[in-house]
Amino acid sequence: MRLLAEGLSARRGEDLIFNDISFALGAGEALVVTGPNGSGKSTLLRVLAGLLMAEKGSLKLENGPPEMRHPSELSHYLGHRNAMKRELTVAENLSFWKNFMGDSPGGSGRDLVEAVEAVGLPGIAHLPFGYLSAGQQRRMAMAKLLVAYRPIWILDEPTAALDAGADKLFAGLVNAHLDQGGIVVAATHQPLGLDRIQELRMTGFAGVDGGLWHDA
Amino acid sequence: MIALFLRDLKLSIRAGGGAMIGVLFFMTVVAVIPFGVGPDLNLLARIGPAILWIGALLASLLGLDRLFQAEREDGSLDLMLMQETPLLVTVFVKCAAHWAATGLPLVIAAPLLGLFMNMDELAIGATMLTLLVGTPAITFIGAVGAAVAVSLPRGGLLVSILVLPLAIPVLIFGVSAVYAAIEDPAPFLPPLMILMAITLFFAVIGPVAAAAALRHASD
Amino acid sequence: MMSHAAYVFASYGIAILTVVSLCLWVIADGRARQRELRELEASGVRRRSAEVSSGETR
Amino acid sequence: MSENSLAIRKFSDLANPTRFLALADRMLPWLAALTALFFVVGLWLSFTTEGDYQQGETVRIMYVHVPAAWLSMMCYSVMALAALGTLVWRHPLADVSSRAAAPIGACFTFLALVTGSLWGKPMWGAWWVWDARLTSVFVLFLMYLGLMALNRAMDDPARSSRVSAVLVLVGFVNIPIIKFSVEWWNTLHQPASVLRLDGPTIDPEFLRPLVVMAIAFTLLFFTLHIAAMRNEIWRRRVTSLRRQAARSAGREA
Repeated sequence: MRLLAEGLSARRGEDLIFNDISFALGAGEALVVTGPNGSGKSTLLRVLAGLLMAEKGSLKLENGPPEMRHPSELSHYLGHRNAMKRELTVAENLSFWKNFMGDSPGGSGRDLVEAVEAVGLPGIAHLPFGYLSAGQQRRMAMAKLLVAYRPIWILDEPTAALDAGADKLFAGLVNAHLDQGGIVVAATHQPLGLDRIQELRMTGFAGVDGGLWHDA
Repeated sequence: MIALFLRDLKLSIRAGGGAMIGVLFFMTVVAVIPFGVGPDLNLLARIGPAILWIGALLASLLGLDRLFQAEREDGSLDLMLMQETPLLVTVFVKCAAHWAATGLPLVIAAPLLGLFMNMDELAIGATMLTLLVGTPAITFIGAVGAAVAVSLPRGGLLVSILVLPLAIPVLIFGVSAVYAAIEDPAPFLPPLMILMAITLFFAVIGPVAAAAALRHASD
Repeated sequence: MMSHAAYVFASYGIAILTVVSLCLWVIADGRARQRELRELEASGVRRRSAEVSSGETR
Repeated sequence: MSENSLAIRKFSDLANPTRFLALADRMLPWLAALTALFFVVGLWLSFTTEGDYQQGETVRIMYVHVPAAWLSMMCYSVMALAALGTLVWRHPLADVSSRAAAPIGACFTFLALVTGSLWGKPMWGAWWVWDARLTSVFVLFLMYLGLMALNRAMDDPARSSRVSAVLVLVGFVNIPIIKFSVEWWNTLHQPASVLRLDGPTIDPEFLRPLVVMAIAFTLLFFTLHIAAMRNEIWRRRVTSLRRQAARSAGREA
């Protein structure tokens, strides 16, 4: 399996956020996207997740399952928000996503109990999600990556609100995923401590192209 | 999909109590009318079906703006957009859950309020039947408005403004079916059939339009 | 004058039904809360008053 | 934050809830037994006494209707007192009491409304008329439901107790309106006949079952209220234990 991006560029509203980004990721490889605030890391990840249309360029998955329409169907996206309901218990949240997402071909999601243990918070899955602290909530959102199998993980600032111990635990999860032949794209300020990574440094730029309403 | 249905039902029953507030609003609106028009029982019996329908229409619009906004705020909407299951199926199931949590209680509460309006048994039965058939249409139309207004900070009022004009046909045929049932010469079935057709039509159009709006609102 | 017996029995029936279901709800609610308390205690969480704490500052 | 933790500390240090639980455990069986006894006697009396020459058999509905209506008002008064306790003395049990009473009050009000319209249909020929007494009781019913919805919507009791107490007190204006509506306005509903300054005006034949049933309903209310308060205390313990569990889970890991 290979994730190929060719000449991607994207706009938000009128502004061109980035231009002509290309990379190729094979199975078991990770891409770390770095760069200052506002350089378009999040936008790039949202384009990869199929949540934003790319202005130009293409995103392809080689050797993927034939009936797939967009790589996003084989991806997990962990954005700034955790996509969990405060009113429901952690277990209810996770089992909902497990059932709703299902497994991609080529793997199977882990059991709920296992996933909660893997993020280091066993025994509190019966609590409402809203009772947890910000760091615990983030870790439970990572458990969501484990309960439904997806070969591609797209992570936006995954370690925000996590302490050093949790950082390491998370790096372990990502490494295990890569060992199984997964692909990881992560935007982060912190070093994730991963081997086998490519780095994409986004610089951000101001107005190469002034947009539709100006003369180029 | 059943998981999504059950989750939405749970959410509406848990804290927040969206389901109960809808019924409460319905009861309050209907209870206020006699103060406005006076306690003339004959008059109330005559306008009862219309009052019930308008109350149900307003009550079912009440929680609609949160249908997608809550999902968007905590990021769940992003994940729903990414899945292999077509978005319009997701929207349809969400609408169904919303109707079961807010529309169905209205239908169940309607007979009680019918008694307050001094309506006879036939009128109450007809109102209940038309509400059962017609309120899903309001939910499906509302889903379009909710999807359009999903990224707006104060979308609640806007959803009502967008949706109310579209819901007028439902109101017309719902009320006229009830009056057809009460007053002898007019046939009951044609307006009911039209109401059913409207519901089915919006059950198809609503999710398609809402899904399209959600795709483009995601940013 | 037994013509209205149906109304009498209906009102007594509804009254009994309401009262009994209210009682059952209260009992069931109590049972559920006690079960939750037992589960929490089984999983090792203890009440603050029963906790011999040294690090509690609040 | 400091106020919040202070409230929690008071809650656990005063040990009032604990003492209340012990008391409730001892009282509830007796209260329940007494309630059952009064209900047996009350039901027996209400089916053996003679019917009214004017109202016929339907007078028996009164033996349920009047106590239920009386309780719907008493329950709200209890809630108003509790609300005062919350606002003035900040007593932690006051909010528990007010919260526990709302569903019970709603049930009794519902009962009063239903039995009332079951009486009204044969007597007045309509299930419902919009007269002052009936309307104000219906408003009371809506207020109970609204309070229940408010209590559910705010899951943090420390914050919501003050707010709902204010609402309860504002809503209390409805109680005198209900009580005196039959005198202030010319209504279809008959005026008070039991609780009057110049003594009851109804025949002792009807008064006996009515009083027994009223006592039975009042006892029932107190039994249910104490049990519901106990549930509410347990509910809050579960909540605080869960929050504690969530806090300690991170520290151990």
